[in-house]
Amino acid sequence: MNELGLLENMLVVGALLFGIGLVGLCARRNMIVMFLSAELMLQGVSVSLVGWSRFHNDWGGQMLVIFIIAVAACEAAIALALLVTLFADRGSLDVTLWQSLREDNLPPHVDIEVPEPTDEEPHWPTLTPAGNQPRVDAEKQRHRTHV
Amino acid sequence: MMEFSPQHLLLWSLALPLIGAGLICLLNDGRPQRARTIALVTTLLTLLVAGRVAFMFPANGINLESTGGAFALTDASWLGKISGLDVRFSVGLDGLSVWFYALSALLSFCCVLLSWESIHERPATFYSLLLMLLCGMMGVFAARDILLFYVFFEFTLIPLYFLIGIWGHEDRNYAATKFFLFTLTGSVLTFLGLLTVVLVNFSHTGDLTFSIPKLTAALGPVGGHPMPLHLQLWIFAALTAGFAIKVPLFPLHTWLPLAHTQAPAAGSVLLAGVLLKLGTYGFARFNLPLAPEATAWLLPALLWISVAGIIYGALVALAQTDMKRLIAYSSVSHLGFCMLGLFALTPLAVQGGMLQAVNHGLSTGGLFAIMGMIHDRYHTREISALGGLARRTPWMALFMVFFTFSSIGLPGLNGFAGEFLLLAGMFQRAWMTTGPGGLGLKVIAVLAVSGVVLGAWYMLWLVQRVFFGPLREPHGTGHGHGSHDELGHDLKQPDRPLVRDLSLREIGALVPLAVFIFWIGLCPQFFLSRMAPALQEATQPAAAAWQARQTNEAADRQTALNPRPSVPVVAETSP
Amino acid sequence: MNLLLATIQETWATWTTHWHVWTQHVPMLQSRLTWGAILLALGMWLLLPRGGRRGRAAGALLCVAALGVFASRLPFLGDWSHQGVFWLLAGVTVVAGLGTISMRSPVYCALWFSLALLGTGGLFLFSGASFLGIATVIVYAGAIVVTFLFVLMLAQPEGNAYYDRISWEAMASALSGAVLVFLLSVVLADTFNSPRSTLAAQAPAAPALAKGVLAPEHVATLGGQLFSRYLVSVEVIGVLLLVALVGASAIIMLQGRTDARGRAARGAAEEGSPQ
Amino acid sequence: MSDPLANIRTLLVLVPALPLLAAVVTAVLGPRVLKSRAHWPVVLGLGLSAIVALMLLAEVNRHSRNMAHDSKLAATGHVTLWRWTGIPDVLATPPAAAAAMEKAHTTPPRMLPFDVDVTLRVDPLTALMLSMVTFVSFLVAIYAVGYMHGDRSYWRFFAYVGLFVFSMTMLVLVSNFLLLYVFWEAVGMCSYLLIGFWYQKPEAAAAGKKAFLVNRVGDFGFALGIFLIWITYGTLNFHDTTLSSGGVLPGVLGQIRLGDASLYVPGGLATAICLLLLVGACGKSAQFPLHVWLPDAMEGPTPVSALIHAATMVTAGVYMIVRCTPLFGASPQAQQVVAIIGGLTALLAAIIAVTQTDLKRILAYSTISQLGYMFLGLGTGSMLGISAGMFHLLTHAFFKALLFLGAGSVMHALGGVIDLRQFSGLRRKMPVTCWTFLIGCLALAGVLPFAGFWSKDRILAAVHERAHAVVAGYHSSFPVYEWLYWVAIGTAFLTAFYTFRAFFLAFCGPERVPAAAHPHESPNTMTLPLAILAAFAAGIGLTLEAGSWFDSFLAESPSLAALAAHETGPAGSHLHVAVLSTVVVLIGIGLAAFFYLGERTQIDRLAMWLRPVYEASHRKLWFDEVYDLLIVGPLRILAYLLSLVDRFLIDGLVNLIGRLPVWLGAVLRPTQNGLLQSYALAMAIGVLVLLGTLVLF
Repeated sequence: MNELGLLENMLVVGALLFGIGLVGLCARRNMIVMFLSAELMLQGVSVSLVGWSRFHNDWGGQMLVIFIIAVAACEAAIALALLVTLFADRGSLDVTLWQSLREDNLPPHVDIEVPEPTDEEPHWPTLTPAGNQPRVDAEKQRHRTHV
Repeated sequence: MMEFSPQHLLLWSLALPLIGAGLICLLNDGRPQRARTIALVTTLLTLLVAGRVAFMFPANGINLESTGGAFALTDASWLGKISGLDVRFSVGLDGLSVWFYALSALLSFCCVLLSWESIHERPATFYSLLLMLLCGMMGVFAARDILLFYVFFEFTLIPLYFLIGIWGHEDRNYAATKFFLFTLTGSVLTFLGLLTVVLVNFSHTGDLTFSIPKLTAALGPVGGHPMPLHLQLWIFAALTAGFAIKVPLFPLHTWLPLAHTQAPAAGSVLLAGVLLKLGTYGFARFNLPLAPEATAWLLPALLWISVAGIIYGALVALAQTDMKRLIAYSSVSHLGFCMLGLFALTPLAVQGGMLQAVNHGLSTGGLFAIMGMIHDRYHTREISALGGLARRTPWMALFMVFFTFSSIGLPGLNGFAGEFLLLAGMFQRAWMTTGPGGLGLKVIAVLAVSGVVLGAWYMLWLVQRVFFGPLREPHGTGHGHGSHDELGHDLKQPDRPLVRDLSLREIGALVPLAVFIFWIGLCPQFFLSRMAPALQEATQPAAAAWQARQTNEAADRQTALNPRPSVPVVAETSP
Repeated sequence: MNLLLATIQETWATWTTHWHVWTQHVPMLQSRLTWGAILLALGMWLLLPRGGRRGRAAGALLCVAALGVFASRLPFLGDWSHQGVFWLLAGVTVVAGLGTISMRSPVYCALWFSLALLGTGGLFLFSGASFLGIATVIVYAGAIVVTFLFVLMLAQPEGNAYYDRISWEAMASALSGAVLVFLLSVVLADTFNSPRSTLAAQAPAAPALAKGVLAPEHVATLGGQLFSRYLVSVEVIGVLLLVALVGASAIIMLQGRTDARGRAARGAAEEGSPQ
Repeated sequence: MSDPLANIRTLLVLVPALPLLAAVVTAVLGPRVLKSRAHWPVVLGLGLSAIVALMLLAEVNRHSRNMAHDSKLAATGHVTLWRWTGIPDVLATPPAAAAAMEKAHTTPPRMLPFDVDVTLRVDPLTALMLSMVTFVSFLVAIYAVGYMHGDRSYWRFFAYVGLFVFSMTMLVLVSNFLLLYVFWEAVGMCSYLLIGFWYQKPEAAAAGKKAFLVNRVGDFGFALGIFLIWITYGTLNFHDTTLSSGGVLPGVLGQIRLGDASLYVPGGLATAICLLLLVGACGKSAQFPLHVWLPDAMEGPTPVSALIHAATMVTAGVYMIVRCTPLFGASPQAQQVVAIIGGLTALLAAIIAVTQTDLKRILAYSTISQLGYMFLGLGTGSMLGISAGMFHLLTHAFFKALLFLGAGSVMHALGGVIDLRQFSGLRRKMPVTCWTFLIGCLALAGVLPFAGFWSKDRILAAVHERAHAVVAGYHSSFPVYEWLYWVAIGTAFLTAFYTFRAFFLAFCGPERVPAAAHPHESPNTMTLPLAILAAFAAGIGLTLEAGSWFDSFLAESPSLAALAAHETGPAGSHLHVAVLSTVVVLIGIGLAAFFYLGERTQIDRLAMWLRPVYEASHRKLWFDEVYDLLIVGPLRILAYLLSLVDRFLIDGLVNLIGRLPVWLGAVLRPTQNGLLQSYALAMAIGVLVLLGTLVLF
């Protein structure tokens, strides 16, 4: 196999993953998605490391990836614990809700337009009415998970 | 009695204030008595030690060849040779610094006496800061290593910042901040320039030395590695940034009136007396020897700036309504004289200029001290609020008139000696310069002399308004008009404490200044002979560079006027 | 048909000539990487959730095109079987990565992410780091992502929160990401293709690899290395994991206690954040 | 005695030392110990000093008789006390110095030092001045014992007077331009202090300041002149000095240079030097256009006016010009300017004096006018004119001091009132004052045998002679000196008129005094000096005129010896000048008697008739107003504007720069918006920029 070519290929893929992860980290507002993006960047780094490890015929790169995985696990543990806490605090995962570290006297960041939900109201399949329509518990319906 | 060597005395004089400051902090009981006594004893001892060193200083540079012109030299490795960074604890005096060094000790002693009763708040802090300031001032003049110099240079800022900021008058915070930022901004650039000098020397000689004499010797015209003109100009500009603000040269002076006005009396005295001299000293110590060609290149501009400062300072002083502000602007004018002397570059002018710097320390120091005494009594600085104080406080009036005469250069007192020498030197420079540049210099010389007239105007106006005329005192402190008996006792309200004339303590603070004012006025030779060799050495390169420029220009003109046949086209001559 | 092709070819040639003339002063514009980066930026910008539904398909197309541009720059791996497998894995990884950042529903994001992990794992396997490939899939996809999904279900009762439908500074983010990719690629291209490069000489020979990282007893060697040469690091990581465990527990346990205080304080402090 | 000059040297030092000692003693002991006896040290010191000065005069006289011509060019004796400065190698040897050094058989060195020695010297000119100064001040001090009696700062007055006499004697003794300048300013300072002696009067304080400042303006020119002298001649010493490198450095007024007039630089440079010196002299001697301070200076105590502002200090300018005669000799143009200034001042001051109503101010303007006469005499540039000027200086010192002291006596009697409109007919109440004042008036007006007649007549004669003489190197199409002669004659008329106007107004006519005053004759301490001065005013002119001692003695002065040697023979008879001036003076006195003796109705009609002239004279030709308008006002306005510029423009710029960081911070502050992602993005962009610069450039 063309080792040099393989290295370059791996590195380009690593770069792409890192870049994409960066975009996600900067642009997405859901904290969990941000976290995933960060992990994506880590993956990019891991790919590069493995590439170099092979090229240099050295275990160091792979070892580092192992440690990255371990650190990612730690991160995940802590971060998720924090996320749960934060969610319990605000009832939302929107990262822009936490902006109290801004400069004094600076107006808070407000989304200029909160777009109305563009997903149409769910069209539940309807049956031909027969008999009395059962009373739908609105509360229950709203809390029904859509996942 | 054990004979101390000058080296030891110099080190002691630097250490004593710090020891005193430490003692004050250790023994602080919150009341002024103990702190001020320690401060007085410390400054007195320092003054004696420093005075002893200064008067051991030999005239005409005798016996100083072995140490490169330095007296009482102590030279020890300081930061070690960390990667060849040869920063040394090198202190010693030479003709440039010796009188400033002594002046610092003298004025500090006066300042302690002056603040004796006017400081009630946090006296221990006040006096320990004062002593630290003293250490910084003496250190900066004694330092012979660039880094050491800079450390002391900046170190003087901090105590004064607190002195103004804590014990100042109504607008003290603004003044302290402005003073600090203004001077710091400049001095950072100065440091950059100094480091450049070190690195340039390093690139030539491979010796990463910070020693001032070594650098001046290596980069001077005789040392073999003079810097090219453009580099000199950059270095000159960088150094000037800090020193010109300290001096302060004309457009950079606005921190000064504010700081003087707001500072407590002791702060004003030291600021005017010593700290402004750091600028003059810095110019003589660094700018002229390190960048002689740049100095020569910029000479007309520098002289114009100086003379603009003289006239401008005097005129603005004339329009002031606040006594301390007036004297602050007079400082701008006087320092313009000093710089004019320094930049005129003739031996006479340079010596006159440096002598004038010392003189200004004495006379303006005295004036600020008196302003402090007036403020202690009347709590005002408004000229219009006061009048005829000579009647109430004849001794104060006597000293005021005396210091005023000294300040306006009355012959027989110190101001005259400096002014006359430097103006004569300036005249010499102007009249020796032929060609188109000469006219400008002549105008400068004449304008500078006219500054003496203006100087007399505003100072005498101040004396007339405040000390002469019918008695006028602000409400609350003084007494109504026309209700005094012959001796000035108040007839209407006998229960009020009468404003007292100078106490013995206050007279004691002023008399040492007066003694030196007389001494310098009557026999300046004593002082000049000690500073002359070092000054000559420092300014000679720049003077020579100016002379060379003159010669070149004259030759160019000659060529332009009489084109020789062998040179068919005379190119436009470029300097 | 040939005529058409010829015409197209000619037109293309004409236009490329023109293009080269126009852009000769800006050599950067002549580089494929530049265009790849531009396409990638545009594509990601369109892909990111931004409220409306416009152009996500176009975004996806642009992104794929950009990836193609980048791929076209890549060197050949030696034989087509290898190359095909690599492209497949790499394509899956990168596309899944794009999916991760562009889905509105965080759950989908997580799923895409796990796909990306699978791809990465595949790449690891492809490069001969078989242990890592397996470990990535097991630990990441198997454990971490699943934990994420749990949390999502805990914290996200409703599928499409408004903040999942908008992005923060989509343009700038996409651009900076693309520029990053571009710069890295430029560096790589320079490094690998410059005549002065000494990398080619350092490339490992197959026999050496066979005794090194591609040794048959891969996991054993790795384990041996791990517990000999990297023992200290392993211990440190072990401690780190323990600390993280304790920390996570502590955070959750303290939450209840600080909750009441936090709410009370927030009522006063938070003045005007959205919602 | 081995050294014939030892005597002279001792006396020389004693003359200034005694007043200084007296001043110090008074200042130290005055306020606590001596109190109302504070005058004793000063009176004693001045008396001794006067005796010493007279002894010195005699000694110098004896000595100079026995000298050969060449040695006359050196000062009779000098003493070097200490070295003020000695800065080696500061001035490239100027050609004028080099030429003179070659003359003295010295190879000119490349560089000259700046040596200033505190050297005292004496010659006939100095000795005359010293005698006059110490003697008049002694009399004035005695007078002041009575006049200042009971003042709360009694001791301070005498300390100042002692200091003044010290400075004045030093001024005429020193042998160096720099030190001349030193004491030039020192007497100015004493004048400032004494004018402002009653500092509680705002007018006095203002007048002191004005005097100092106007003098400073003069000193400004003087200093420039000194600098020019230094640069031209390479030294500031009057006497020849020995260089440390060996050889002689010829002094500006030293033996070598005086021996050869060609060693003085001629042409524009000489004119510039002389004119600048003249500016200094104008300041000190209150000549046009710097005369404005002298009338205001009358706010000081009257003895001070008599001593400083009439007899001694104001003559320093005359002394200086006489001292610098060789310099002026090199520039006929400058001499002509001196004459013009003198003549103009004499006339203008006389015109102003005619309408003043304040007795002291009349005398002040008359002082200015008489000083103008002296300048006129000096401006002729002939030995005759110069000795006439010095002669007038001497006589004027006596009769003007007499007049001032008389005016002081009147003030003393009337409780400080000096306005002629408020009193008249004091003849009976104050007979001594009246008669001595009359003698003074006769002397001032120049009536035959009184002192003023002789000296003024000689000045007129000198001007007349100059107008008709042919002087080498001087050509003028305009008969300047002819005109000046007629100006001087006119001034003589005016002098007689205003002098007797004042006398008639004060002492004749109906007896009328202010309500609160109880006029009485002054005590003996005051009338005794009056009597002595009156004797001198009456007799000294004739005494000195009788022999030609004064001329020949004065001609022994080094500065004048060369000039005197050139003038052939004694001055011719000038009977017609004397007759003319006497006639004019008598007309003046007659007119004064016509207008002011008796009903005094004619004068008002005359004033109405000559309204513009009267106004101009009464308003002192608007000098103060013009100066206020042209110089003081604009400078004040400029100062005010500059202070605004300072506060708002310069400080504003500084503050603007100071605000820049704040504004920059305000601009950048929104980036700290607390949004995690903005930070992340910023970080990413930062990394990209770094990477980009690294990769692309």
